[in-house]
Amino acid sequence: MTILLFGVTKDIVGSPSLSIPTASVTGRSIPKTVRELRSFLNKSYPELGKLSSLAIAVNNSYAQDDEQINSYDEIALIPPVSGG
Amino acid sequence: MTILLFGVTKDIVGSPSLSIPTASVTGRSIPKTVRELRSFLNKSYPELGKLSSLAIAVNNSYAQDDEQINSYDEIALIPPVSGG
Amino acid sequence: MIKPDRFVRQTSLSGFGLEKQAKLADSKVLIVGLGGLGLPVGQYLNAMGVGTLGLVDQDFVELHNLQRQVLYSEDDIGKLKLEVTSQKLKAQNSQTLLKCFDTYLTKDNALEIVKEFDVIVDATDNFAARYVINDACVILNKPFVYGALHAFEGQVSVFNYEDGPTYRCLFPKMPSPEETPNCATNGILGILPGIIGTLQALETVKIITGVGEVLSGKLLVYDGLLQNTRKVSFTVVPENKVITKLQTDYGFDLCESSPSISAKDFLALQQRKKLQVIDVRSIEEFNKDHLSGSVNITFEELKSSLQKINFDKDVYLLCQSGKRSERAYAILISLKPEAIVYSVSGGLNQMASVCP
Amino acid sequence: MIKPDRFVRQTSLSGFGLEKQAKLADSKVLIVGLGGLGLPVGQYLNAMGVGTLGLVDQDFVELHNLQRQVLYSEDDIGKLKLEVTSQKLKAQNSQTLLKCFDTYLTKDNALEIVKEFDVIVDATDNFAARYVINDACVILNKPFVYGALHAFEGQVSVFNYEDGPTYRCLFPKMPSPEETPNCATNGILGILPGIIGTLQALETVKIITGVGEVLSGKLLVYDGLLQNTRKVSFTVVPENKVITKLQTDYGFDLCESSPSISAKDFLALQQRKKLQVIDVRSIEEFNKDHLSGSVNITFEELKSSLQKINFDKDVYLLCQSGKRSERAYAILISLKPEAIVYSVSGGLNQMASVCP
Repeated sequence: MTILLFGVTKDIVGSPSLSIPTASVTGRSIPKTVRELRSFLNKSYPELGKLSSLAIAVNNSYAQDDEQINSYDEIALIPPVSGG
Repeated sequence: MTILLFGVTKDIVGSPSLSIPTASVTGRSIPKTVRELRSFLNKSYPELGKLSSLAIAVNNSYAQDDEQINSYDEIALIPPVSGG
Repeated sequence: MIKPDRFVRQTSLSGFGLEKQAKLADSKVLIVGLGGLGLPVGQYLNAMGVGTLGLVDQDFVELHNLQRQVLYSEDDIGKLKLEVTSQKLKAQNSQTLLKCFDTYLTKDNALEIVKEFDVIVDATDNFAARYVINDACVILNKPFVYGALHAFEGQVSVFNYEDGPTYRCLFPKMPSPEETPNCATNGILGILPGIIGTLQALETVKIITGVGEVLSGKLLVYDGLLQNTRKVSFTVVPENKVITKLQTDYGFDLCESSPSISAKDFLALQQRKKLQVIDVRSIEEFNKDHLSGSVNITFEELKSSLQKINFDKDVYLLCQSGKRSERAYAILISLKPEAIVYSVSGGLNQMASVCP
Repeated sequence: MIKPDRFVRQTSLSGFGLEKQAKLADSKVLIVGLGGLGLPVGQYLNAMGVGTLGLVDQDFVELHNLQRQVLYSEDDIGKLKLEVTSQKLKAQNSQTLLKCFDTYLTKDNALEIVKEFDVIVDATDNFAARYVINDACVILNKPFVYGALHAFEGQVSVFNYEDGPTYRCLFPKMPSPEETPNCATNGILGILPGIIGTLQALETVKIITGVGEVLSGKLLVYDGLLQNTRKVSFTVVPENKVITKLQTDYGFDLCESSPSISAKDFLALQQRKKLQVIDVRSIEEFNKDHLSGSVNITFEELKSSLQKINFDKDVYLLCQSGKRSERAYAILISLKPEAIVYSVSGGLNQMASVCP
């Protein structure tokens, strides 16, 4: 599962995208909803967890936390940006 | 088959897109290649035939005349534009 | 009376014409912020024939603005952005009615200012202002055109357009200053505000004239490095369409304003160590009353008196209300970019209220 | 020496920094055309710190330019675009080396001008110039940044970048003047060149600095009405990468130039009917030699002598070389937008060669 990163999330992760394993080779649970994805990301990158408004888009639609996700979806993390 | 129109082709046809029948209900032949599409368009809109450089994009790639097309393809007519 | 020839390229444009041109002439657009985003918005809307343009900013032009704020020249450094912009827009199109607001948009003045306009353009550089604009627009039922930047990226959308979603439907809570770097610590490629600002101007024209499809319910995310554009759709969260009053506090994180120190912090600091305080008021004002230990270099003689200032030490600039000292800041920092300079905000007036 | 503070927003930008800033300072960019596209390109590249900017244009500012050519003010009407632009860019950034070419880019001068620069920006408004630029860039092995407009749409690409395809790989043959309307008959929404021009400036910066991915082999097609961007990929047609010399003829269809009449056509017309001919040269020049039946109103007294001209009839403006008459055209048409005015191109000099 590839996640595209925008704004400060790109700076936090240090790359424009992020791969998440889709099969549990490590025994860790695989995110199956947006909520689980958020929790997965917060564990891997605690700085992401601090963002009070972080929109997650699934296939170019704003996704609610209980929306299901799978490996075919295109996922993007979109935080607000403030520069002008 | 829907064809997206840009630049002067939009002005010639008078609309931003154009539908071409994909089944021969009228007995007329259906364009199966870019070349046949050009000839189909030139018959319907002689002004299009006068354009000396008209790029045809199939699924966002520039298409050569012998490229096959089918009803699932996204087709766009892109002429050069000159304004500045 | 619009001279027919001036807008001929628009009035002869099929799908635009005299009818849409007249709508532009009748419209009132407020541009909040005269920085990287606000300047292209202002230049193009003014050129295209928007009848009334409101301009809100209280900042001064600084050297490091010039890398992306293309309306400003080197000669404008130290001048009020509002003055420079209104003067240049006037020269560009004398028919536009310009309404100047020499202030930042805050919770205290937002409703009063916003209510006069049909469309608001958010060209600010900080979250506090963006949430104030959102809330004021929701209260007053005005559409606003959002644009914002981060490094090589930008975002554009039209919020609160008719029944469409708002900024809070996308980003419900205002980020704290700690969680997101502000523009002073993070860079911006100079061309980015030009790209995003011109897209904002186009959306403004579409709202006014009804041509095309307004970018409502869609966030355009632009990545300049790859020249990629994506549109993320989002919907109304009903509670965000119901705002009846502004919050009592939106925080404060103006990026482009000078490093200023509050009168209170300044006084506290002064008790602990001897500060280099430069009072930029006139000699008469200084003689009447001044802070003990402060040195008088009037604003006018500042540029030619640099040798009187010790730039190895921090410099604290002081005046009566904080305005001249802010302007003096812009001048000093342009001439001595490595110097550490503060402007005491609110000046002696504020100090009097802090320290009775 | 670059002042460190000036570009701090770029030098502090992760992924840009001092290294890329130095590349900008070392680069030489040629901007062909100072109209809707060329002005934002020039303003932003100048702001961002491109070291050398070449400017090519021979046109004068006219009232109807102001709707989209935002660097120009009402006071600039009738002035040479090249003069106004170079003066304003100088004020904006005194460190840029400006190289001015008071000409249109043609087959006769293109190779000579283009060869001095690293990147060429095609900001012209006609096919002839675009094909000249393409061919000159292929011959000299220079990348060029293409931008072009039609109503609410625009196109951007980088041609001839390293081994990438050229303009002719996409559009092999130059359209004839009849098949495609030119910009004088078709409109342009004023903001469109701002959007496309800023995208061109970004691509120029990417070529120079190597940041991001250059838009080579891809045509960006922008639809402002729907805020849609599509990228069409295309590949090299090998024969188009091999051009050894310019064509002998590229036609001529400058959109932004004044309605001018060739000396030959003018003489032919004059034989058939009595024309109102205004000679805008000085009294001395006029007294020495003039066309029978022509009236002398010097360029300097034109504005205050409108009552001497019958605007119910067509007006033919004449001077020695065609330059003052073109400038006079710009002034007249601004003051009397409904008038029918022609400038006799090449002036009396040209007439002498036509009519021995």
